[in-house]
Amino acid sequence: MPVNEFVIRVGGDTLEGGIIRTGEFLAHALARCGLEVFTFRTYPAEIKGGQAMIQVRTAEQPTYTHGDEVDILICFDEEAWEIHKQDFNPYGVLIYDSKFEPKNVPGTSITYGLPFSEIAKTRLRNPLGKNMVILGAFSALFGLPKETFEQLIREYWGRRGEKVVNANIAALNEGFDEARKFEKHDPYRIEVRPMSDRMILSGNEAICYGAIAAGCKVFAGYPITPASDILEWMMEHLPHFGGTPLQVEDEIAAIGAVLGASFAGAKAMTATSGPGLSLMTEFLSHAAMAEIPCVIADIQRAGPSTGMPTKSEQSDLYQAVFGGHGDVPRVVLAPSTVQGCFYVTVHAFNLAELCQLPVIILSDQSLAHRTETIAPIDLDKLIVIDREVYDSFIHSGDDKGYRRYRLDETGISPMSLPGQVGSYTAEGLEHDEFGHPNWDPENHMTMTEKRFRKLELALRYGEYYPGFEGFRWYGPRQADVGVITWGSTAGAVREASKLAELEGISVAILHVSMLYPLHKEIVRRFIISMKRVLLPELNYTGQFAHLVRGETGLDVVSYAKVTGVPFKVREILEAIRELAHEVIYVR
Amino acid sequence: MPVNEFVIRVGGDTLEGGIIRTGEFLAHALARCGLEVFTFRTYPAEIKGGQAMIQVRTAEQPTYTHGDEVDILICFDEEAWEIHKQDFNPYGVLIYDSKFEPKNVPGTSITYGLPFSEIAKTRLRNPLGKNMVILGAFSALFGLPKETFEQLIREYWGRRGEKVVNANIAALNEGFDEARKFEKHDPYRIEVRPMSDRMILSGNEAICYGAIAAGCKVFAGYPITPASDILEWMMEHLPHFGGTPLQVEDEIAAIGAVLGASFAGAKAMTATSGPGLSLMTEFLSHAAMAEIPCVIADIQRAGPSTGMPTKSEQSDLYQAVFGGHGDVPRVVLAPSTVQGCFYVTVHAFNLAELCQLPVIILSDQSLAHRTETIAPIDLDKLIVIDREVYDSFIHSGDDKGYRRYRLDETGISPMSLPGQVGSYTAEGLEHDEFGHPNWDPENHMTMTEKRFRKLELALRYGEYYPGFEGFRWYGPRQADVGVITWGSTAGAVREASKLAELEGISVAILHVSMLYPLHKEIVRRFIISMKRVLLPELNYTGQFAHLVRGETGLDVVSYAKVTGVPFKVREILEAIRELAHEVIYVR
Amino acid sequence: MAVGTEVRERYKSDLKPIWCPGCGDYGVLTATFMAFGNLGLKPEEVVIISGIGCSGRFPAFTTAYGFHSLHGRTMPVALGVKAANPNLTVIAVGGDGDTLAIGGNHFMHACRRNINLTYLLLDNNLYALTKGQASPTTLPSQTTDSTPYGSYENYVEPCALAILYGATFVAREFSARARKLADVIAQAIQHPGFSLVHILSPCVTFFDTYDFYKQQVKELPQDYDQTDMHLALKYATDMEHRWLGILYRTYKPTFEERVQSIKEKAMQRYQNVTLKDLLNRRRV
Amino acid sequence: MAVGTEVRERYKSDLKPIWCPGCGDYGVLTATFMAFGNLGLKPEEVVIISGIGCSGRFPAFTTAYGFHSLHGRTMPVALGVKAANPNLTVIAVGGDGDTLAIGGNHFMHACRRNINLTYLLLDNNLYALTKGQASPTTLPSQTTDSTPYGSYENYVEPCALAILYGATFVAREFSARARKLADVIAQAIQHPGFSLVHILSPCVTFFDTYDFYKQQVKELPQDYDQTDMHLALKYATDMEHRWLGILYRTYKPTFEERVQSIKEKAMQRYQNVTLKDLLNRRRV
Ligand SMILES: Cc1ncc(C[n+]2csc(CCOP(=O)(O)OP(=O)(O)O)c2C)c(N)n1
Ligand SMILES: Cc1ncc(C[n+]2csc(CCOP(=O)(O)OP(=O)(O)O)c2C)c(N)n1
Ligand code: SF4
Ligand code: SF4
Ligand SMILES: [Mg+2]
Ligand SMILES: [Mg+2]
Repeated sequence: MPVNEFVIRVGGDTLEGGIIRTGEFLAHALARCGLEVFTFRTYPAEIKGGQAMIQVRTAEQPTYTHGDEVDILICFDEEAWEIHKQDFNPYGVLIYDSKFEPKNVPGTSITYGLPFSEIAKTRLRNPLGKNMVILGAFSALFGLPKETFEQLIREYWGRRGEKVVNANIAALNEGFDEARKFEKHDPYRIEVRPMSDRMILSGNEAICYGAIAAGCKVFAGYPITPASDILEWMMEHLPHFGGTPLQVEDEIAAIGAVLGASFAGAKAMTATSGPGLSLMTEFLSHAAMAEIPCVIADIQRAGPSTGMPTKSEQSDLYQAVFGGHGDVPRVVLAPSTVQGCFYVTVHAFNLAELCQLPVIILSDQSLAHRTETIAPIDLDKLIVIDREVYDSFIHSGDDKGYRRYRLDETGISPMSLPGQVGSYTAEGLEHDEFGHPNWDPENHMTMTEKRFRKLELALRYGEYYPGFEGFRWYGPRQADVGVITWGSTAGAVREASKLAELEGISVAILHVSMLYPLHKEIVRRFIISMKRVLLPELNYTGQFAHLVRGETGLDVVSYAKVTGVPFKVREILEAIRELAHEVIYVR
Repeated sequence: MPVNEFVIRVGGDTLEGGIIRTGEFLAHALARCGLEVFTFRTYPAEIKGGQAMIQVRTAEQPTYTHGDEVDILICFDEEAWEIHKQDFNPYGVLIYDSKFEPKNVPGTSITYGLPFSEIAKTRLRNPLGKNMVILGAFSALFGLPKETFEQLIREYWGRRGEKVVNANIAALNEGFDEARKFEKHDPYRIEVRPMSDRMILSGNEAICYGAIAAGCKVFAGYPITPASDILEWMMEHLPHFGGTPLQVEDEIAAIGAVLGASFAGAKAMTATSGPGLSLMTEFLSHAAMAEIPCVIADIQRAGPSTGMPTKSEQSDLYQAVFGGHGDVPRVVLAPSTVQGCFYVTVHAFNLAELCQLPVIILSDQSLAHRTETIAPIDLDKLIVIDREVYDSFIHSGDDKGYRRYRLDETGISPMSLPGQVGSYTAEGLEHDEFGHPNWDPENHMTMTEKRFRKLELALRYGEYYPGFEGFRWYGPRQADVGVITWGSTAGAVREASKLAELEGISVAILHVSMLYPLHKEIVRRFIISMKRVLLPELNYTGQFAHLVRGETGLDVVSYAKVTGVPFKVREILEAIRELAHEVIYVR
Repeated sequence: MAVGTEVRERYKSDLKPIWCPGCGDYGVLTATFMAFGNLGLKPEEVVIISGIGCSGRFPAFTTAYGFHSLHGRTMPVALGVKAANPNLTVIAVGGDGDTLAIGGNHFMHACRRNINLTYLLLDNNLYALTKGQASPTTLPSQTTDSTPYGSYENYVEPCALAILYGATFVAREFSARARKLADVIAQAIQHPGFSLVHILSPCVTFFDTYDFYKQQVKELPQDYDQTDMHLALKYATDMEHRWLGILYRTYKPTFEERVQSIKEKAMQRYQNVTLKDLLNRRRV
Repeated sequence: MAVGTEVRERYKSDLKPIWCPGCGDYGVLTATFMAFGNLGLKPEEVVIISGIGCSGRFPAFTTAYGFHSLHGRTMPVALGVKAANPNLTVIAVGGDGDTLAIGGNHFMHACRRNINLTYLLLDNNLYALTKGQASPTTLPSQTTDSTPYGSYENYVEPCALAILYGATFVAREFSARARKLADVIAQAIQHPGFSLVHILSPCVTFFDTYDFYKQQVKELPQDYDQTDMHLALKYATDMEHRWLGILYRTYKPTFEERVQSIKEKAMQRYQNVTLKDLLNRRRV
């Protein structure tokens, strides 16, 4: 819809600078017009140079994806046009630097060629001001109030002094004036709406805030794309919250430090991506055995191996759920929105502390670095759970001394903290209730059962703490097509199923956030209630589909894609249509 | 059966010394009597001291397990009796050191108390001679020719000189004479049979021989129970076969060196156990991406974490099949007999070289350290496959130069070796046919497909090279109870199903050796041909059961056990009976 | 050499050590109890972190808190413990394989951070728990189960490494001299910063070095200057004698102190900003 | 500084480097081509093994064989390559993070094995590819994206470490001096044993050190004794100046020679025993 509901994309070579910032300013300005925004970005492989892009979708109600098709495309250079034209709405608007002439532009579209670089370089003598020129032009063309940009400029560059601010405002005005020379032919327009109270955040930022909200006191990490910004945020902010952030020598050290800190009583976390998660495998197994709470955020990127570090994929699920030698209980959670990143992180800490085991958060590059406008987070309503600490008074009556691995009904044993009476050895060898190494056959069976019993509590966690939804069923109880979805793919699934409904297809969604342990009964019920079940995910082996089959013994249709970019809504819609067609066909 | 068909167990504290050796001598002597033997052993946690035991089963035809019940129990001390009495056949024979008086001996059994230590210490002044005293007694009691032991003593101690040999023969005679004083009441007897040509080997030894037979030229490893003896064998023997063995600084270095060696053209392998396998995760993913052949033998022990290093388990399957970030193609094979260890290793190299990917062998502690009499290995009949090496003459006609990752139909591209024309970079980033980093969406999809296409060839491998059976179906095409089995559990399953048949139960077995990729169609067919399907395995999470469900979408009944010791035949028989009963019940 | 029964009562757990009779590690355990006793440490304020090996079983034989971690990974765990609670007395126990083979990198980084902890390196010149393979401190003269033709790698000297890495207290002792060892351990615990005690602790089962070391060890000269780094490197790397005593001692800000100062800087930069404030700043 | 076109043609691949304009790594690439040219190496007999980082992209820009391994894991791969084919000329390329953070342990063990290879350490005092976090060689004066309040860890000096670990050729150079660098690389390749070339290679994007190093570097004195290990340690650890040139050179048996001698011993012990013979010995 041309008023307030469209998709903008900015693309160009990073050597030019400012591509991503242009999009960010746009997103913030649109949000200040009372609109909802949802962004998506891709980076080049190179540090300097190479094509980057940012896409900004704006709407009056929250959306679930950044949109399939680009309505307003802003190209800094010819290569950008060549790359992005395939996603360009033929009835859309192309804004380009008139230093080049875009080829094969659909005749149905509207184009505005402006000499951005020329203006910035010669008129303004401020080559870096180019992005502000573009924003000025945007303001003139689509009616986004110029003052909103001015305000943002002041906030962003205020600290750098009046001169910098003025130079940018000058660039803004120059672009504004230049664009006013065009006669507007296109239908796209921004109309300011009443402001509702919202925040604008990225997925990785939300994880950081979630960790602080949950009481994280030690963070240990090693830089890796696309998780490095979590480390950087923690290095900057954890100290003033009284915590200690650690940049360590590798990911093995990161998880080791997290376990040491947790053992000593601090809530602790690490964040990484695939290669780092793989390196943590041995310690993951140790955390499960020694029953040490910990949180691992895995921001997935395209694999295997070094793969495509700046591209998105959902292919670490196998490693998250099955990685580790021996029988390794753990909890795996997947957020699918920026808001979800916050809450899932809080619940990850809660589950780790409650069940005394490792909890893995599976986010991904697209979710990590997209920004969304979200409802404000009410910290006062958060539920934060601390582990059950051993208290020699309350838990006394045990004449044989403190039993760290006491065989309680839930499998959870109160934990003693260094400094207090109740010393024991956290043990990676199989052990008895006291933690003493013990290799009796029956003991191993009993202790393994104990460790897995905790997963039952994890499954019921959502019932006790209603803020957390391990799964959510959208749509009818029975339908022709059911779609099971997880992680960042859920957004495209929700939009696609809405479109499918409009086409008259009967469709339901099961969105699973707790991937392991799996709510088997629910998943089972969902599968048998649907004529056909689709499971789209961004990996080749159909990892969650495999998990679902393995846990339920029921079949689903896997829709696997590995291109490094999220699903388009239309791809999923197409798959739903096909299944619906099959259902009709076999009737 | 009391003649030639029974189970002997020797137990005692290792501080006394010689427990395991007593069993080994027994096994060799029985084999020389023309009998088949099958041994099993357990070690203490301590380096010195603690209870060890060795069990020797003897029979006229090959058996598949070491036997559930002990017919002849030899106890060095009271603790041994206390530990082993639970497995003692109440109609069996107990031989014990008369320095103690065993309590609660079943009245139905026969006991012989002999003063072993006394004889060795005071009569022979040779405390270490105790085990020979016992063997002498065994000879006298059960008719195993004393000369056989004498011969073994000469072979074993010959290098140490006449004096040592004579001292041991003296001990043997002393035991023989002492035991002759007993009147024999028990029915057990050895009768010498005509010798057939056989070898006696352990599982780990068979892996070493298999590697050499396959042409392994570089081995890299790090000590870890129960895989260290493979490293030690390689350090001793690989050099005189012209290869280079490496003891490196950790398991990451081990797999890294293996990949480097393979890249440079050598067939290469590492051996480890769970913790080491976990550490190899990141490189596993690299091997898959860069398409480098390699073999990893994982000798499973009880986990998770350090677990129970000397105990047996089948719980690294998840890690072997699913470990690694991203979509990681690999082949996973599991031997189930000592002979299987040899052939599976040869085929592991063949598959690695053929498909240019990592191949994991899943053995376990019980299989690694048991000895069996097996049919001689005919090296001349072995099929050994080498990788397809790039040849600029044969593969020329490619005007753009050498394409390391050429998109051929099978997914397999000829590999160039350093030193020859055809240089390229082995790449862990996603890449195009030339190996150049490439992050195009379509390229990632195409290359991922290429890497997984190789698994189709792996599946068909057995058809081309008939020496290898990826699976084997025993029994009828349709049955009330089907049992799917893998690894060292297969022996107990085969014995149990024979017993079940005798009881009139209709039962079939699907023994799977290629766990991944899975012969889905076969497994599917097996499952739907059986009324109920049992899947017993030594892990808690039912790992292969999960894999079978995940790959076929069909359900099986998982029978999981984690006690650190192999299944007993009777446990599996019981489970088969139960399922058979259910089948009848629901009819 | 015996420990006072009082001390033994206080620090010795009722788990019986699984070490072989005569193992050097007993001497280290005893000396550690003595050092604890002399310093009057409360067992519950001590955390002993070990790796995997015969040496790795150490913590469970004491009444202190223990963390039996992974092979080679004592240092990351110790770093985490100290980050969470800098008031604890942290002792790390590592074998030569633990410390210098699989764990060599963490060892370096722990030293360079100058974490305030004491590292007891129980060096028996081989991998004992896996039954006698070569380690980085295996002697050139030694053959092992994994090096039947001798080793093709050079000996690695841990004291010199620690000094170069930035450890601020580096000593060598012999487990047969439990009283001296106890004294050095006590000093190491008291030292603010990373302290390494390299302990020659023979494995009687796989390669008994008691006699060899009795011949080879020598106390540092009376006038030895503990603060001279290059002198310390020379003495540390001398393979003719194995010099016993405190090879090197210096004072640098500890990890804990530096973390503290970073916290102060952050407080200054962000004042009393709360999470709520930060979230509010992200309001549209 | 330019390379002869002939040399460039021979060693330069047609993959365009993705490095930022002005990056120090270009100088290293050029110098490496010159060294190859001077030694007349055949590209197909050279294997260049890299880790992950800006530096890690090095091999693909040459016509030699390349192995783009994992972050920190160049040394295990190089060991394997050399074990399989000791005749190859092996060059390892590692960043400071690669070599001293995640890969520190492999670096130590490669040195102590004295593998005959050349290690080019491209030191830009930070993690460049992940956009500017602190590394073990981050300077005390530097703040980075991951250390906004400054670092709490000490600088690690790679040359001194390599010397102590057992490397037999240790040099330092500056990527701005491509001709000198080319000469040192050529000598390093010719040296039999582990040779480290520590190269100050500025990252112009995240922390441009060209001017800083231009001030700080200094050539080793004329009468400098390359064979004196403790002297070399002193010069290497001097942080006032960064001394350029060959800091240390000695000759010890290489890994390859030792493997050869082990093979000979094994042959002697086992003569011409075949696998068939071994299997026959296991007949009942
Ligand atoms: C990742 C991993 N690799 C290997 C092992 C097997 N392992 C256990 S102890 C040990 C070596 C012990 O040597 P050291 O550290 O010197 O200790 P010691 O037994 O001599 O006291 C090894 C290799 C393991 N537990 N974990
Ligand atoms: C296991 C693992 N952890 C983290 C990363 C992310 N990563 C890529 S390059 C790099 C650091 C690069 O620094 P350096 O080695 O100094 O090389 P430079 O980029 O400076 O040349 C890191 C941490 C990775 N690829 N793999
Ligand atoms: S094997 Fe050696 S190190 Fe281990 S307990 Fe026995 S003597 Fe001590
Ligand atoms: S980021 Fe730095 S190291 Fe990387 S290419 Fe650019 S200048 Fe070179
Ligand atoms: Mg040791
Ligand atoms: Mg760097």
